[in-house]
Amino acid sequence: MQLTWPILSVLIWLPILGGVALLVLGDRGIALGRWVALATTAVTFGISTLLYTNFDMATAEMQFVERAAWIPAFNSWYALGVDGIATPLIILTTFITPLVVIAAWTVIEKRPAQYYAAFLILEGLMVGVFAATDALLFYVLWEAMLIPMFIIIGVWGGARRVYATIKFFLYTFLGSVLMLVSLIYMYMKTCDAGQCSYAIADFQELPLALNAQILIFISFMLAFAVKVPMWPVHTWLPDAHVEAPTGGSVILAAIMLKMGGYGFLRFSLPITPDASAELDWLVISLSLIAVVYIGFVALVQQDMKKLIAYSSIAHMGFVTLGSFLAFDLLQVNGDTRGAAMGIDGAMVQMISHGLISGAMFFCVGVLYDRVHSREISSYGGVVNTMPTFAAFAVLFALANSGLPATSGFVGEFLVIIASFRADFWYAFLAAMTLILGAAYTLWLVKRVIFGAVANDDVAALKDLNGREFFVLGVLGVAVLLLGIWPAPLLDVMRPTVEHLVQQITVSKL
Amino acid sequence: MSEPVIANLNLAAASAEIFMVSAICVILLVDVFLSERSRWVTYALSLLALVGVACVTVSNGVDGRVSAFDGSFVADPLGDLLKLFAYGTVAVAFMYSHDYLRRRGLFKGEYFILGLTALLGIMVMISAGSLITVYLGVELLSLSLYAMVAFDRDSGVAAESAMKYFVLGAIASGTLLYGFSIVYGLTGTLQLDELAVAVREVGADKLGLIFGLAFIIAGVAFKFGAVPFHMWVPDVYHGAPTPVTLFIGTAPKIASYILAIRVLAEGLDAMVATWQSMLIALAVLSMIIGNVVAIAQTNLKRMLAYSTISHVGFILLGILAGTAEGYRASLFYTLAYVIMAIGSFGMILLLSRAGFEADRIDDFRGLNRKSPWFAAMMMMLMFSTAGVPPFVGFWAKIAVLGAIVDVGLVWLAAVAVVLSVVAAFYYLRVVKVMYFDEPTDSVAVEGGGTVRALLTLNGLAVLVLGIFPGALIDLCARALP
Amino acid sequence: MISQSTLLTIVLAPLLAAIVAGLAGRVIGRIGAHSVTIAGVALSCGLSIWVLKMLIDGAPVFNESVYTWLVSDNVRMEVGFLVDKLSALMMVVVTFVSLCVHVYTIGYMHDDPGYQRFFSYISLFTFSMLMLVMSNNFLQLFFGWEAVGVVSYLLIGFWYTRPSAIFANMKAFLVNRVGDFGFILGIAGIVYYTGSLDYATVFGMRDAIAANTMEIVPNLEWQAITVVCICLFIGAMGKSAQVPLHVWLPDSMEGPTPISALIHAATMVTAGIFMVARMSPLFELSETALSTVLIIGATTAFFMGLLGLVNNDIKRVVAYSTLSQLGYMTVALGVSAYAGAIFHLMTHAFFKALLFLAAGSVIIAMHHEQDMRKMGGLKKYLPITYWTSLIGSLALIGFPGTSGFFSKDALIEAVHASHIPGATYAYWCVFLGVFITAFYSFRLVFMTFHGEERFGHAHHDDHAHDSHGHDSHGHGHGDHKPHESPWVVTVPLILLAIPSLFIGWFTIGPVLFGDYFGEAIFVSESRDVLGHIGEEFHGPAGFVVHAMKAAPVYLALLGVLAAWYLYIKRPDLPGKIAEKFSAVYKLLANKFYFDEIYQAVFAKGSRNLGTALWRVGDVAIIDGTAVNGSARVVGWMSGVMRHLQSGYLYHYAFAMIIGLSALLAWYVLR
Amino acid sequence: MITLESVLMLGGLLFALSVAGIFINRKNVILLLMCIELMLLAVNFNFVAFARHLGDLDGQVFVFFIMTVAAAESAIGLAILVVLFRERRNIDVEQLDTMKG
Repeated sequence: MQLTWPILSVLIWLPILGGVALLVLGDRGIALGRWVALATTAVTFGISTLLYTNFDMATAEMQFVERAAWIPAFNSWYALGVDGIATPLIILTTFITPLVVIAAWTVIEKRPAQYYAAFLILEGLMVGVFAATDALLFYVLWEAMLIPMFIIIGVWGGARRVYATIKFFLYTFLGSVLMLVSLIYMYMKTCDAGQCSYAIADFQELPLALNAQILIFISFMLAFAVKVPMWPVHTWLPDAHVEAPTGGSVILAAIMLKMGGYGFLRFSLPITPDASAELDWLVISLSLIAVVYIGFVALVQQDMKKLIAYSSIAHMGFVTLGSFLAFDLLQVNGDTRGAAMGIDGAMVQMISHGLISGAMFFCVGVLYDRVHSREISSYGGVVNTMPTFAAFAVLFALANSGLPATSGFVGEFLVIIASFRADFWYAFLAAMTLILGAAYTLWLVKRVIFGAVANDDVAALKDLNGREFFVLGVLGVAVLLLGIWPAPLLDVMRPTVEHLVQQITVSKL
Repeated sequence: MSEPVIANLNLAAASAEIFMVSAICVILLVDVFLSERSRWVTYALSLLALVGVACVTVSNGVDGRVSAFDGSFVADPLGDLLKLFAYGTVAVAFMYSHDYLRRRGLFKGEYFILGLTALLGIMVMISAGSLITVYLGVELLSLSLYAMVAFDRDSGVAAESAMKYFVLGAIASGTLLYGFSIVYGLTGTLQLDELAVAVREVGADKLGLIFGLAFIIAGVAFKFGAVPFHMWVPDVYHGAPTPVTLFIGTAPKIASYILAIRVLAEGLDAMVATWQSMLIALAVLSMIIGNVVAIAQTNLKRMLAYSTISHVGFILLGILAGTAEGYRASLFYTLAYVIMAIGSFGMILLLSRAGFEADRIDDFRGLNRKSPWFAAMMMMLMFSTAGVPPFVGFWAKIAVLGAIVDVGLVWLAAVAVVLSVVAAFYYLRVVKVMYFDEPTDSVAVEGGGTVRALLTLNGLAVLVLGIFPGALIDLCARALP
Repeated sequence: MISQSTLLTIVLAPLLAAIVAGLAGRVIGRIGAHSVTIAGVALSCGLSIWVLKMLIDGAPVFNESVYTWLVSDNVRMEVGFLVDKLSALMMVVVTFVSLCVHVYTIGYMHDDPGYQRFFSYISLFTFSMLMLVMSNNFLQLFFGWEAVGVVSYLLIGFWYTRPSAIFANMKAFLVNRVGDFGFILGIAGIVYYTGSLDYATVFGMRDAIAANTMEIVPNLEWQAITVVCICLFIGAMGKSAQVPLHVWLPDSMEGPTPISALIHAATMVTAGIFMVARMSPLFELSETALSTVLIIGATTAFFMGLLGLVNNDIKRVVAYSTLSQLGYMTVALGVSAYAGAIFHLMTHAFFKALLFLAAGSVIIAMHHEQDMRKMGGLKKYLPITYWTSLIGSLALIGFPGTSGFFSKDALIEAVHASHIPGATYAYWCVFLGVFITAFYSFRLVFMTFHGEERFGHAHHDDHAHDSHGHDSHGHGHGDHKPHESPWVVTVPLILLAIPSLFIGWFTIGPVLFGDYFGEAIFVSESRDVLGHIGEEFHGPAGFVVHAMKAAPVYLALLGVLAAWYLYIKRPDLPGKIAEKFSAVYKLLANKFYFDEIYQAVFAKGSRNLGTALWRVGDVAIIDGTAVNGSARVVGWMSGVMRHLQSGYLYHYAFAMIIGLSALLAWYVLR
Repeated sequence: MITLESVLMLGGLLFALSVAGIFINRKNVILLLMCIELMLLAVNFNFVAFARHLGDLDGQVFVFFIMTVAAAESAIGLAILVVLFRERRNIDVEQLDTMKG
């Protein structure tokens, strides 16, 4: 049942206004400001749950649509709407941000007002990216997102923050500019067809020649692959994660990476189905490389955040793999059975990775706030002094290595099963994550959590305070719930995914 | 000459220019009799003159093409828009410069009077209907600028850059004229509208015409500051006193744009194929050289000079599309660019104190600590100039790209955007020093209320126009139907 | 009539107990912790027995889903229970042993700081194991499969300050993951061919799988069913520690003894056996798969037994015997004697748990000394422990009449009767295995309980104390005279001793040769070895008599004799033999160098590979060359280009002229 | 009889000369000013010749404007020159290189 008021606009603008309010309050008013930030994000989350409760699970149509004239000259609209793919991601966004705010409560001393403001504005933009149904609006928000993140990493980051943040900005910027050209090109195509439009839906209808499709696909792929990130355009991620403040890493891993996957599902697959069919081998092999190659790389990291960053890349490999199985299935079996499962898996993997990687970065943050070191070697035997924390850490570690009954398992399971349908070796390589994922995660746990107290820093550690306990607890519950009963999530996506599948099986030539 | 000449003078169309001339004369006379202390009168009068001329322009604005002086002078909506915009730019430039000039004892009448004459030159170019008028406008503008650059008599670099500017400018106008003469010889007319017809008769592929066109392009490119006719830009921007740099960096861009439109798009539109390919070369070169060399700069004024060169590349992209949409796009780009540039230079003026130019990038260290507000403004200006949404610079870019993609030059668009990534780097560097570095001194930001208010408006304009670009785009659309 | 709520109670009681003991451990204290968990397990144990009785009394098989986990692409993934006689039997075994272990733990972990945590873990384990055996679909099976793995991970590393322990638990988990890797591929294959995860549906469509072939390696056709079954069996190899994935089990002895008894002897490690028996309808369709199972099992049975001969750590000896017994079960599976495998599984569960707990009791008495060379003559100090472990050992070596005898003898018979490829090899392995088993079992008994007291002036082995600090015991450390453990320890021993002795008598008939399992297990006519043997089965007594005419029994006795000779009569000989055959001895002492090889190849290899990929691939090539390289190139270009701006007027002019002439040249002179 | 071509040739020649003068001369700025004058002269030749050839007055009118502007131009040029000399005490073109890069 649709709402009478523009819920999506509220979800976008409420946090942004909150951010502006914080800037106005400034650091002097931070005592109040914190509560403003918390209230805004909490309310936003509360509202976003209405998306789920009022969601019509029977249709693949866009829901809660809003449409207002924006740039008549380009016939571009302020058009919003969500379907089964966008809704979970939006809720994930609004779910994670309050936790980031809480986690930063007393930790950030340097210009806290700007810190919160950056995150609130970022939240609004991110929700907008998932909600935009107009390509130009999407692109504007997509790029605008970089600015707050650039500031967050650069101002509150670690020692090499400047290098990391400029690398992050230029990498992603370079990735996305070519997408802009493609969007303009398709806009011109729609003009030739008679009705100029930037609506994504119209792009999906637009007939395109194969070579044009391939060029467009490549430009899209560049943009999304950098965001995901896929091997070999992933090298910005470890640096960005390592240098970013805890909140930054969390948002980066939990949500920003998802935009790549979202882009593939929203743009690449439906707009350039034939090119995707031509080049799916490329995406699939890159994904499998990500799973295996990056798995090995993660194994030898000495820096906790780097290790988790690499594991993120490996896990996101499942997203891209699952998304592109459809075409291979069509070629191998002649039907698309399993395609939906692959995409389902990709989506679940995105949500679950959002929770788990976020949680793991929070865990690292908890340690970092106390010892101010990210080096694995400067820890050991944390469990002796922080039993509660250790319990959470082990839980999330196991979830990260895909333990059944945690969310980490669901996505990987679906993708592996679906990929077996396409090719035994896909499944084989993908399943390697069972071993590699467990290896690097548990080795991390062994070196950091278990063992005898390693040094005085560890001996002096205090266990979680209420704030940290709340953040990790909430995430832990979410991870378990999603693992024990993922059906609700799948039900939201089903119609959209099925529609997507039959959409990509019809050629545009 | 049988028919009465006065009849088709149609002075009304030129009333703005006439008003300007007389205003200038008055101010000139008044200024002579003013004591140093009451120099503000000149300032006030100049602003007054600008307001006045604005009123005149508005009051007899035209909604069609009206020609005067036997067609060697035209007034059209595009002209009115550009003139009004130029007035505004010059006014803002004056107001930004006010404090700076005072602090350095440069608060003399010359700056304002020369500024006004330059503006007059721009107006003449805007309304040019024949090659003669074009030439007069160009020279009126250039000569005033040469003088302006040198008007700080005690600055060696200023004099040097003035000399360079002068010599090169002279060569440029020489080439321009030579091109004119050839075209005139082959078509037998100087009137732009007749020229358009005549070129068709002669045949656009006539070698002589192309020969002349090459010279004209060289002249136009110089006024724009497009590679390889750009050499003056960095040195002049660098050497001139900041207010002058501010002036040169903004209003004349409008002139260059209209110069290209009048001569190429109106006069020689038949030869579009040829000058398109010529401009492509220039545009690509400008974007490459401008962006790449800007990276190596440590002086903000010089960096902005190179960034100007790269932006010129983008403006040319729109023009070379050779379509109404393209002209509209680069009009939009020009206006947007002027807004951003004037803001950036204004920021330098705001931060500069007696004995402190604030024209090195490092001078912006830790600005976010000293003044978060203006740091934010500068950040918005920088991101906008880099073409990052949601700021107006992005829409300028997208409009131009749309124009060239429309004429099938997708590869050119790709090159442009990739180079804009290179550009992003040096703008980011400014943001970096403002936000990520700690301030080296703790001197608070000086500067009067007007400047602060104006800069605030300027920064917000970049944002607001970025979120709602519709209005500005429609404005351009109405000027160039 | 079995109701869903009953089964849910059976499963959830231990889970709730675990949660309570785990989260509220501090609140409810030690007493609270063990009472709540024991109550939970006792409840599910009682209910399990009741369920089993119901089934035996002819209640229909229960097969329903509890809730839908998710539906994707029209594949319905559910959580549900399948309770037939097979799973019921497992439930009883699991809950009963678990109950004993719970009680035993009260004594064993008496003053360990992690008391509550420990109880929470073992209850959690019981829950996971029940989920595994009661599952009616592959998803839940895999869940239980991994869950028991995790609990075992947590329990092996229970004393997390001991480096050896936290190494062992990671090793255990990773090796198991290798198995799960195969397992999940098998499941994926099943979904591919049947489009379902539900046992019944899958078994119903098994011919569809059999009809397919797949090309894993180009132009090399494989039977789909074979691939699937072998993949599944790889999972079993991991859990049930079959060569070459056995390396984790000996190390898992780092965990507290109750765990070794419950998880690494009685229940978890037999999950693989159970699973293959469950999948009998599939395995029956692929002789290749069965032969693989057979050969792997036989190898494990014999060669892992050998290792028991030389080891001196009391727990590890038992561990190796477990390995070898698991091999026996696997062999049984290989020859399609699934019932035999389950039968041996059951008896083994009892007597092996018994042996472990007895060993634990000894260890308590010795103040956590595990080296048998420092024991001896304990018989008079620990009578109960002695007698119970003697019973256990007899059962283990298959002394006529004991439970182990029935299961093992039948098993060997079955192998003898089978004709599938590898059967002969397997037969000899299990046959000689009997001798070895007898030898090391009684070597243990003699070294521990008989002979001279080698602990006398028991200098407390310091390392033992520091490293075992966590469960150092309340016994006054002043007196070194070991004494019998408290009743909480001995009672479970006795409880387990009873079935170890007698259960064979009552169950062999129905379980092995009767139609006990019915639908649960499927054996194709051609390979029904048990049925074949069953033809001349006339009650347990007859079976004993018949066995007396066969070699194995005497082989066992020979083993006992040899052990007695070497360790009671001539204790000096073993050392001499070891010197004489030092090569063999070294090979055995180093467990065939499996660990060393794995360390070198997999652990080190993957670390090196990772470092190479990272340093070379990421840092050097992608980042160094491509990313920063292009940045550097741009920087370099700008450094060069800026020199064009020489500052000289005439250069500027020249540039303009060049530009102009270029335009002219290009457009005019061409 | 002087043909159009020859006059154009002369104009072109003068133009080329002036350009050459500008970038070959490295000594004196005054010379630059002269070269610029020469360049404008060359243009004037063209205009006059064409005007004569086409029998159209506009070209000659243009010439008058050019001459006027040329005067103003050289005035400003000399003014800048004076300032420059005040600052530097020399007017070498080679010395004008404080700004580069």
